[in-house]
Amino acid sequence: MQNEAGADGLTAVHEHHGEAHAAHNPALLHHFAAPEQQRDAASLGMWVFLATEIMFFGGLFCAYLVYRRWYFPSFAAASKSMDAGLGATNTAVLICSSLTVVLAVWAAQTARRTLLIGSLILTMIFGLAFLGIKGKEYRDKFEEHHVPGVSFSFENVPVPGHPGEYANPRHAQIFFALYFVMTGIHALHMIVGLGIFAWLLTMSWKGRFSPQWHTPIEIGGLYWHFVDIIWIYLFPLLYLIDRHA
Amino acid sequence: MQPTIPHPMIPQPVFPEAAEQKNYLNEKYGAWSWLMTTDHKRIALLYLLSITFFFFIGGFFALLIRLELLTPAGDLVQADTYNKLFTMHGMVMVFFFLIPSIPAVLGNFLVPMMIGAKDLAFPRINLLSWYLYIIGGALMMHCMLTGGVDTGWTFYTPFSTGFTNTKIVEAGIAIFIAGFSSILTGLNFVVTIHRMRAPGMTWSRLPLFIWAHYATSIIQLLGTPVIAITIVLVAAERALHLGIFDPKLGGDPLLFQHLFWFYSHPAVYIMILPSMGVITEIIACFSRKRIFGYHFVAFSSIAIAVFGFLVWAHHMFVAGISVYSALVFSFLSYAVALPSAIKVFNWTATLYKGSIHYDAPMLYAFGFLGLFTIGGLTGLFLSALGIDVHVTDTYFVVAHFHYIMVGGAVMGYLGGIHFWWPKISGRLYPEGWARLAALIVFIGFNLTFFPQFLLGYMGMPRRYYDYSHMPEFQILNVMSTAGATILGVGYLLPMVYLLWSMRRGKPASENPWNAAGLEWKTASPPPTFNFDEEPVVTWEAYNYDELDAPHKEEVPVAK
Amino acid sequence: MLNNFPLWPDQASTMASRVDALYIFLLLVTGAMALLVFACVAFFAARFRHRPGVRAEQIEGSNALEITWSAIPFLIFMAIFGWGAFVFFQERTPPADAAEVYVVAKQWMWKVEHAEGQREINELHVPVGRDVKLIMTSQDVIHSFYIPAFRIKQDVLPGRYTVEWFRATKPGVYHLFCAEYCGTQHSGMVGSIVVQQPADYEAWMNGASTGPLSASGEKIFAELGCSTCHRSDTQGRGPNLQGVFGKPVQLDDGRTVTADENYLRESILDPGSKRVKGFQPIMPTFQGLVSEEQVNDLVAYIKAISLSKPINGAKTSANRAVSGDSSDTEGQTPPLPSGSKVQ
Amino acid sequence: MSEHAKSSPLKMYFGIWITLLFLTYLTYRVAAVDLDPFNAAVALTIATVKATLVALFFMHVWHASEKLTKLVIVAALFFLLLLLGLTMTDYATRLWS
Ligand code: HEA
Ligand code: HEA
Ligand code: HEC
Ligand code: CUA
Ligand SMILES: [Cu+2]
Repeated sequence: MQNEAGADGLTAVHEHHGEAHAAHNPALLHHFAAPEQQRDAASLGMWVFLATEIMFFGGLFCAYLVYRRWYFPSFAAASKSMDAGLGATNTAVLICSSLTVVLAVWAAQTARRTLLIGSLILTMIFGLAFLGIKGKEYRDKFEEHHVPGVSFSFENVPVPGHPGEYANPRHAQIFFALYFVMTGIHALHMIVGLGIFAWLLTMSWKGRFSPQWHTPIEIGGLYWHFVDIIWIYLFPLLYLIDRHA
Repeated sequence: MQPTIPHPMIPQPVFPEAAEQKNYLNEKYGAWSWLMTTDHKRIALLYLLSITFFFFIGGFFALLIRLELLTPAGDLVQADTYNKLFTMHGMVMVFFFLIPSIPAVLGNFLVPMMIGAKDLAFPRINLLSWYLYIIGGALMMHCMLTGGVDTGWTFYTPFSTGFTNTKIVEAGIAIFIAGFSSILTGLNFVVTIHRMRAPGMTWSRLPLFIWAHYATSIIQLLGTPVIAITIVLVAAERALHLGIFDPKLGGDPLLFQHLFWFYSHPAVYIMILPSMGVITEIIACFSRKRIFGYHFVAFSSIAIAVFGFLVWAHHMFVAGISVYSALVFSFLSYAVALPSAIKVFNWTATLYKGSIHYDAPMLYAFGFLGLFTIGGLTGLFLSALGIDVHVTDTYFVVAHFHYIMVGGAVMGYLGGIHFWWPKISGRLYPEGWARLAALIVFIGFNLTFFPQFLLGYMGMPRRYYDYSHMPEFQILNVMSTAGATILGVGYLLPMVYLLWSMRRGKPASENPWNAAGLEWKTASPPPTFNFDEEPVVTWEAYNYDELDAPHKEEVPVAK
Repeated sequence: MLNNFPLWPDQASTMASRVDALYIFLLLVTGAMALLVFACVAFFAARFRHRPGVRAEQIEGSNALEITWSAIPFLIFMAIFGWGAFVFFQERTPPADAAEVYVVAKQWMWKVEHAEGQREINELHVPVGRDVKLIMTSQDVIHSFYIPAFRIKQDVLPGRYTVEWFRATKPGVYHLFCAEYCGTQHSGMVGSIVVQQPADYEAWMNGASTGPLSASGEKIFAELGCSTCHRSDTQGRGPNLQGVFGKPVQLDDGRTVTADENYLRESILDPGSKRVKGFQPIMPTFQGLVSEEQVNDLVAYIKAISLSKPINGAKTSANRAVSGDSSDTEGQTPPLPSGSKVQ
Repeated sequence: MSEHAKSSPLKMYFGIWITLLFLTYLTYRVAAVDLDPFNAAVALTIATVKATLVALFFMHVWHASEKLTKLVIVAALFFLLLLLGLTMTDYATRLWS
């Protein structure tokens, strides 16, 4: 562990790592000088990671934008075939989960163990509910043959607001392709989030967090909120194209 | 403390006075201590090994390409094999060699030391990113050994999604994973540079190497995710025929190109910026001078990173984009060339009134200057719309990017490896051999790639395995192949003598070049946490005037 | 085939000398810049090499210099950009009266159809001094139609037309390359461009021909039942197609588009995506029912009935011009081919 | 980031939560109203308001973050706009389709 000698007289005994801080904070890694530095690094790290996530979804939004401009009537028709009620419900579910996340962070800051654990459990329940509803929507789409591929069928679906006009199945298929990729990747993020929260829950259960140190809850929360924000955009983009009429 | 069992992989000290020193190399022994290490310096060495491996794989493919092109007829390999060769050559060289090369090896090793930190901000993530690289690399190897891919490294649709039956998805996943590794490296650098600087290490005291890596990280962070999602779409399209890139199903194949180049153009700056950082350090040290126009060089790195995102469609001038769009992207391409020009001029000005030493790293730096300038200037040809129409997809382009990537980036990488070798290994490399290698690489390189400019303007298309319809191209191709063999020797030489020096080289002092920079203020090789006490920086970057102050002895630089 | 100057490609089109001029300008400018940089580096490296006892002189930098060496290159860059854009504009703007040739690319061959009906594979015959516009599409993947001696290249995409044009200036046989990687035999997708004197060209032209494309188009038009809806009076359920080509079309969603080749193509293969104002969406899609060549024929036919008043596909504007019928001086017909006009 | 010196922020959290739910309902209902060209704009504006609320208050960008966090967000959005915007220079000006 210890480096006794440099090449020259600069040598000094390296302060044994962590011991001084270990009393408050067993989690301080010893390449950090202070807990604040460690927490700031973690939080910046998560923000930077979220920036990469924006670009990750950005590629999909780009594809979506291109085809929505091109194939607007079919996109509108396809969007209309979605169950916007379920979509809105899911949005509400995620918003509730964001509330419980923020409560969890607050509980950790103020050392409210029961609230902390309760909020984390609620968050996970909301997350599972979201995935359940999503699963049902996927099943519906499957049954309606709206899943792109050989069995895809979208014949004679009228274009909203244009009587007598029908969606082009090929264009609608692109909509559904984007729908499944976008929501699928979003759901994947939810599943990862659930994993993170399961871990946070065990940590909280074991009493690892304190008002001095609860960085994992904070940055886990940032991640969860971000996934929520993505959905906030996916909902109108996928479910609410030209719904009137 | 573990018992010190000598390990065959690790050079054992030959000199008694060195035997007592503990450093990152000899602190722990055994394969496990390497595979589980979170020490950024050890991870850098893990990368060094794996990247060298992939460089030789890629180089091996290059040699086969060149052998095939020795004669006009397609006689050495089959057409499909050739197509796989250049595809795998490009993919390996780009994604598994050049993109990780300097950041993951030298950057990993030096970024914390240069800013006075004990390690990167997230050492375990750093290890994870090496493992991701290895998993991606293993997948790539598996893919190559079981058939490979034949789309070119650019994966153009609809060929890749509907017309080839090679292992696109597997190669895609390999690149996806390697991309993740690249993102994590960038993330670690950004956070480390923001959060872990030693007291007194202000932004304008940062070595320009750090600025270059900071700019590189921006690209890695914001560009790589886009290629990742593009790969996902290609894989999905291929598996399920979604139609997103398939014109038969209403999709647009050009959308793929937009998304691909949105990453892959900035990616070329991932390859060159770190190399520019290395060159800056070398030029300052071997001219014993502060870099001319420090702030301009620093900000030009950031400018390259940002402008680099504005020019991607210059790869698509004849692809069918709108004329208006082509004009915009051509214009912006010149905007990104400007910061590169600023760098070249400032390096040149740094030499003025310097005290210039001709050690091997400096020879590589000279090589870089010359070849990067030629490569960059030919980039100006390509971004001139009228000319690109003629030379796009010909050997002119091949020559352009090899001048920058091999002549520029790889030269910089080799220069950096030599420059910091004493720090990394604690040994000096043999100077005479190193100078010879630099010379051979330079000559071999020009012989290989200069003829390709001529070939390109004459009209030889790239990715052609058989040119029997145009035998007039043969002479230049023969020159190119001859050059490539010389180049291969030039690359093998450093392998040999650097390995040799790990055991036999003279032990290096703390600061053999009398160079500025915190990394030289600790032992060679450094202790595990880099510094025995946290450094406090009270001096400006490149304080060569102080280092060379007359009251000190003249420090021998050349050996 | 090689010019007397080796290492330099033939100059065989009007574009070649323009591109070469810009290229030479760039060689000179960048060569001068490179020489300047290299000379400075070499001079400084020699002049200021390390001498014992002589210390480097520290120089912080100079804003004036920085501005100079940013501004001057920038101006040079803008000159290059402007010139490059200018040449590009010419490359991308086919003269309105160019003779038309349809090109269908497929792995790994070029199928060429002259408007007059001559079909060729991996070869293209053109007369000297005549503007030729290539209307290209691909049956499978992306290819690229590249003629180095003409300095032109254009990717050929599936699902739409791309266009390039040239005017050959020197008789001879030139390389045709596929420049976009397209699979196994990409390097075998090569051919020749045969540039002939107008007289030779006409002799070649009068060889075997299946009749003009527009004539085949007319036949297909009738066979597929297009004519049941598209009639030359106002009674049809579809719009009258006479005179539609090249004109603005009012769409149902309020947009106005110009009826170019791509529009016609899309109207046949994907009628729903751009619907003409005032018509019902009843036109069936012909995607999958017609080959690329048949689409080309239909497009040629619709263009023919747009450009010349009498609708008898046998005599199209393009056809007339090539056969040297100089009596037609209307704006939309191509100029005379004339060997003497070689530049 | 954490500001435990302040009094309980719970009220604010619940207020934001209610607002978000309301906006969700609003966007759902307004989609059924024909605003002809403005439906998409309204939906996206509401989404942006919601996203901003989540970022500012739930992710503590408003109260507790340093400038750097804001810079990271702005930078990411800027590059996203570059991707979308510059791609559109092509798609919006193509003569075909
Ligand atoms: C490290 C890699 C790297 C770097 C740094 C660059 C840098 C540049 N590249 Fe290059 N490029 C590639 C790697 C790289 N490129 C690759 C791999 C491809 C092909 C991909 C494929 O298709 O497979 C490619 C292809 C490519 C194309 C597309 C060609 C085609 O396919 O048709 C274009 C077109 O504009 C281009 C332009 C440029 C420009 C303008 C720069 C500029 O950044 C250069 C700036 C530098 C200078 C200009 C030199 C120094 C300046 C001076 C000394 C100033 C003085 C000069 C004057 C005043 C004239 N490059
Ligand atoms: C970092 C990037 C990088 C590097 C370093 C190189 C290095 C080299 N490249 Fe490559 N190249 C690319 C990136 C790179 N290339 C890319 C992106 C493409 C485009 C691919 C595509 O079209 O999709 C390309 C394409 C490409 C082509 C065009 C193929 C074609 O279009 O048909 C050619 C042809 O000459 C070529 C040659 C070379 C040569 C001679 C080297 C030399 O510098 C290599 C020298 C190294 C060695 C010679 C290794 C020495 C090792 C030994 C001698 C040991 C033998 C090996 C074993 C025992 C395993 N490259
Ligand atoms: C069942 C009737 C019907 C048949 C058969 C039909 N069309 Fe049409 N076509 C229409 C209608 C109606 C429109 C206008 C609405 C639209 O654009 O979709 C139209 C529009 C067009 C247009 C665009 C015209 C313009 O003015 O811009 C073209 C070109 C065209 N058709 C070509 C063809 C060809 C070629 C065929 C045969 C292969 C064909 N059509 C067969 C009904 C038909
Ligand atoms: Cu067709 Cu290459
Ligand atoms: Cu580029």
